Amino acid sequence: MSIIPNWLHRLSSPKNFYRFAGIASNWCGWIALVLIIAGLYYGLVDSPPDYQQGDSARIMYVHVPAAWMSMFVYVVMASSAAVGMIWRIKASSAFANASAPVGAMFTALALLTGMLWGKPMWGTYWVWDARLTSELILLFLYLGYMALNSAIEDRETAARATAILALVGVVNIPIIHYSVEWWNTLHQGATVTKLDKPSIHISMLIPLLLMAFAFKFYYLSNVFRRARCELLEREQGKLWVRELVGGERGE
Amino acid sequence: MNEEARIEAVGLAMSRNDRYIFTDLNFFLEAGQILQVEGHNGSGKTTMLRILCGLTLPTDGEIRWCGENIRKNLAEFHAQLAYVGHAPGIKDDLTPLENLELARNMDRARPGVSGEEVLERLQLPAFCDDVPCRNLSAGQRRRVALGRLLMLDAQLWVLDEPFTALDPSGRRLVEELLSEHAKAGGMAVMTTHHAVNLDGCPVERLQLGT
Amino acid sequence: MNEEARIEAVGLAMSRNDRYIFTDLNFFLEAGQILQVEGHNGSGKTTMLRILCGLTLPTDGEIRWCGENIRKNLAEFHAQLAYVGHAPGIKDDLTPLENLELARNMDRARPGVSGEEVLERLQLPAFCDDVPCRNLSAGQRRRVALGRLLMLDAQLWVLDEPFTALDPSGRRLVEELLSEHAKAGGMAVMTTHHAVNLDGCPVERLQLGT
Amino acid sequence: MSEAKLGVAFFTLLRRDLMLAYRHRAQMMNPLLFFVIVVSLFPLGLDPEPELLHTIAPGVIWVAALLAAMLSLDTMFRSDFEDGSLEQLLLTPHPLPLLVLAKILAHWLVSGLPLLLLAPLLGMLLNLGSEGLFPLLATLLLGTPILSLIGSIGVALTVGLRGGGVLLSLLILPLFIPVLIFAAAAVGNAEAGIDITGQLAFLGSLLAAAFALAPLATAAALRISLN
Amino acid sequence: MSEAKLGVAFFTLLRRDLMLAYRHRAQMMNPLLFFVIVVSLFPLGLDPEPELLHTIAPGVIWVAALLAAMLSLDTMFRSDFEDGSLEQLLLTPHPLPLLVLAKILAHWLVSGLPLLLLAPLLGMLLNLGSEGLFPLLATLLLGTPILSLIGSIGVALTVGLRGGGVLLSLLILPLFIPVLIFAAAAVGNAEAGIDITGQLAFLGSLLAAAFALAPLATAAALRISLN
Ligand code: HEM
Ligand SMILES: Nc1ncnc2c1ncn2[C@@H]1O[C@H](COP(=O)(O)OP(=O)(O)OP(=O)(O)O)[C@@H](O)[C@H]1O
Ligand SMILES: Nc1ncnc2c1ncn2[C@@H]1O[C@H](COP(=O)(O)OP(=O)(O)OP(=O)(O)O)[C@@H](O)[C@H]1O
Ligand SMILES: [Mg+2]
Ligand SMILES: [Mg+2]
Repeated sequence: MSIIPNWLHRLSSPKNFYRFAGIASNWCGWIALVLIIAGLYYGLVDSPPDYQQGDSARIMYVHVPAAWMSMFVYVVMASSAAVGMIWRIKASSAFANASAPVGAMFTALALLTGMLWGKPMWGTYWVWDARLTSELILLFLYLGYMALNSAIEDRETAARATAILALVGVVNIPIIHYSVEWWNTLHQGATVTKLDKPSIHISMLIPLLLMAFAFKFYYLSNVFRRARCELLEREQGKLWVRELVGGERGE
Repeated sequence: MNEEARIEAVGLAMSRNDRYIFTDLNFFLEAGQILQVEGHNGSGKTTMLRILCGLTLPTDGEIRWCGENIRKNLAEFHAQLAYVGHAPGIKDDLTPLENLELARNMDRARPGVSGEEVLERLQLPAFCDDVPCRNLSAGQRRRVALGRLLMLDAQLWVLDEPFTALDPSGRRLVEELLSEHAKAGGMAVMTTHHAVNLDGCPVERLQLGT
Repeated sequence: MNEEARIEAVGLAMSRNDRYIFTDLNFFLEAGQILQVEGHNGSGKTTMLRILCGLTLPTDGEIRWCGENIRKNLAEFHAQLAYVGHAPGIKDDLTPLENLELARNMDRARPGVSGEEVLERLQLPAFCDDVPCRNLSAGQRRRVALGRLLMLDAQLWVLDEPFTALDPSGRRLVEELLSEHAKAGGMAVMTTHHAVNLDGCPVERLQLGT
Repeated sequence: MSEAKLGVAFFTLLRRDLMLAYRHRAQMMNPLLFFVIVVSLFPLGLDPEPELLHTIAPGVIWVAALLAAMLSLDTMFRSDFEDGSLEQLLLTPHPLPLLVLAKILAHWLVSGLPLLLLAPLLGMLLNLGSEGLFPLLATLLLGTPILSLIGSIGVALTVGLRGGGVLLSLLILPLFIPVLIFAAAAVGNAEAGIDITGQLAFLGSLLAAAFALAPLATAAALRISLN
Repeated sequence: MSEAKLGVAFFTLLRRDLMLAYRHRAQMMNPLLFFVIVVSLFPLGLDPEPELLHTIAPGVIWVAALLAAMLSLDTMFRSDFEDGSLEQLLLTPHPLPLLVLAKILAHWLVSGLPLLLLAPLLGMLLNLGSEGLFPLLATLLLGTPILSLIGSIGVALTVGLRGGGVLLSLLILPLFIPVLIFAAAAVGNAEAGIDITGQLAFLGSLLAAAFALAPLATAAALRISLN
């Protein structure tokens, strides 16, 4: 236990986490809303059409952030599941469980927008190249995580089992990222995330980054809300929950 | 056997699906003692035995072997342990003798004991020697599972309802084994809904779920 | 219930792997009687009960219900039968109540008995009502399995070690059920390695494998 | 004196199996997901040229449907066998073939029907033309119940055996092969503009025969397995 | 005082699993036969043109190997779990990952190795060229142990669950996909005369990583499943 800093330990008690998550969820929600509006404005109205792809390139402002999020959420989910398993912190496992559906949604969104974009660009909705496929695998990993989680009855056992699965699945993340280099594919190479100098015009970069942050905050807001629900359910017998529920009923 | 051996449960609590089965359970057992865990159906006896073996993690509290938490050195603790649970732990496709040899090789064997001797002690009929265990009756399989106690050099026996499916002669056999084990300085924790009668050995009792 | 009911085993013999477990077994049972099958482990009790139910085909001989070979009209015989074997026959994913309702709808139900009443009679704790059976303890599951006897309108009960895993109060419950059943004109065949004590009802005994 | 009613028993059993499937919603999705995964494995293992995919699409989809059906078959009687429910089923006063039919129907509703709903999507992924889509659905509609019916015989025979899963595949895959050949050929032909009523009629009569015979065979096999 | 010997335990366990497989020789053949059947389904489901078969041969053989491995995985811990042998394994004084490794090794010897022996024959059936044969064997030699190793994690996670079979496929098929892609691509490239040392090196390092990590993950998963 001494490995965990004291403040984290206090925060990770279900009761404190519940309260913190409530506040954080609201704040993140509002920030996300503002960023999305700004991002959409710059992206759809204020930025120039792509010199090659025309207006269809604007789908990028959803596709790219969603694709980034799909990988980011998985890493977050896996790490917090691992923390939850090793130190038996309920809040951490609840956070991981809450991340899975959100991550799956982002993955589905990346796939869907990618497919829509692919039709004008490559002339087909779907090709079996490495990046597209590994992204599809990511979706399966999320679904597998959720399936395993719901197949095990005992919550504590479920948390530990899914943590192992999540950790094993992390292997897929570098594969997704480097797939464009390892295989010659149709998909775009890194344009934004290149280390030296992004090969993208600044007027497109700004809305892209705005949307990326908007998605992050949306994710946080959503995941905190779900984690709260799960904690309430798991701790339903505990005193603090009964006080809370009783208090809200106005007793 | 180690005269100083001692197993101890400290502040044990267990919740299943957010309902506590038992809380703050404390007891200890020393060399030569036998503990019978009692309690109505669903009082948590099986759960407690599995925690004692280190198979299940308790929600709270710990088990100590010779004063040290068993999680610290699980391997050493398991070298001292023989467990016979609800499931027999024998392979249905192997003969009784092969099963016993297997148990011996996988764990710390009792020196100078052969599988044949053990089979004899268990009073299995002769034809069972080359019959796979799946063709044995419930009580015969139980006897093979109990054979593990004789094959292993374990100081602590943990037995979950060892009398299940045994006929009167089988029950007497288990009682004999238990009292011999206690006299030799071993210790045993067991659950059963029946009265046990170990000649000369006192049996401690632990009541769960009152 | 049918006062004339009578089950009869005629010249029963059974071989497993070319070894006879029993040969030329004859007995009968009439309304209101209870038969306890005894014998050492492996003497063929379980096998005999399964033959009696029509689950296993005997090597020789036949079972007669009211004078007629059960193979002639298996459906009618099964309508009179309730069997509780080694396996509980309940679905782990359903709650106890759902399991009882299932048993009722699949077979000939006892009129005017509700699942809730039966559960109460079985003394399951209240929280068990909405818990799937897989989360129950060994004895609690056994009780649910025995609930079938109360849900069905069967004249013949066949019970294989019904006392397994039950605590003393559970054993008393089964004894009560048995004596009520006998008094109402039912009949029962059971195996157990323990003494049964049905107040006022005589228990016939059949010794196997002597 | 009360009577045991066959209709009640049939629907109770059907409802029970559907309810058990629903309790494990996540697992109910599994054959489906498996279907999707297998179909997507092929383009991975092969060179993903649209032309090639187009050619192999009907075969791949049908092989995947077959494997998905087979995997889900395994659970049809196994859990009932292990917890003793199967014994109890044999001891009810109702004709066993009809009870078996209820279980087969439940199996098809849970694992066969959803394949039908998913097939158009997968067809699209594999570049199956739109002329092939309707025949694909028609063959799946006729073919998947055959898989459940024939499969049940195999499961009933292997239910008491260790490692039954693989043995099962071995017993029933050969029986599935005629279905596979005709169905895949029908889809291919339809794409090429050839008439396929003959093949559909063959599948239909196969279905009728399986419907009439499989429950009887399965019931007999169950009695033997439990002996 | 006697000592428990790790080496003895490792080989006892290995021998036990091999012996159990041998006792059920018929079942031992099953993954193999399944492999053969799946491979032969394809020429049935598709138009059996030599040119087409030739193109899809590596992919089909590898997909079949993958499915065969997956089906046989299911039995890896299940029977041990059901009869309580797994509990006893956890209660020996030996490090669990090493015991798990013995079981994985046994699994590979029984279900992976035979595929290697059979592959040349099937390659011939599917018109695989002789330049492709050696790479096919090399990828199978490197790849099938990976399937056993990674698969063991999935089995360990699902061993106590109902309907584990399909859930298992869902969990591990995605993890098998990289193996499939690289292996099938290697065989295809070799036939086209392209250098494949890169792909083989990738498979080799995947094997090394799986060898080092999978037993640990499996052991942890088993402890959780038995909790
Ligand atoms: C279903 C189809 C598609 C899928 C599954 C997909 C998936 C992905 C993924 C996972 C990433 C993140 C990669 C990383 O950060 O390492 C990504 C990034 C990107 N995608 Fe797609 N994509 C699809 C179609 C398309 C299409 C049609 C285009 C446009 C021609 C496109 C353009 C991009 C761009 C420009 C990036 C940003 C690259 C970077 O800077 O990292 N994608 N996509
Ligand atoms: N499937 C089988 N195949 C071969 N032999 C069997 C089979 N089942 C049981 N036997 C043999 O038949 C004999 C009787 O078995 P049965 O299970 O009927 O005994 P039982 O009287 O119920 O014993 P117990 O008191 O141990 O439950 C045993 O010796 C057993 O070896
Ligand atoms: N896996 C599980 N998940 C949830 N609850 C469980 C689980 N296993 C047991 N329980 C619950 O824990 C309680 C104790 O079960 P346990 O099996 O330890 O009882 P027991 O004392 O051994 O009873 P018996 O005498 O019937 O064997 C029971 O009320 C049961 O409902
Ligand atoms: Mg118990
Ligand atoms: Mg018996």
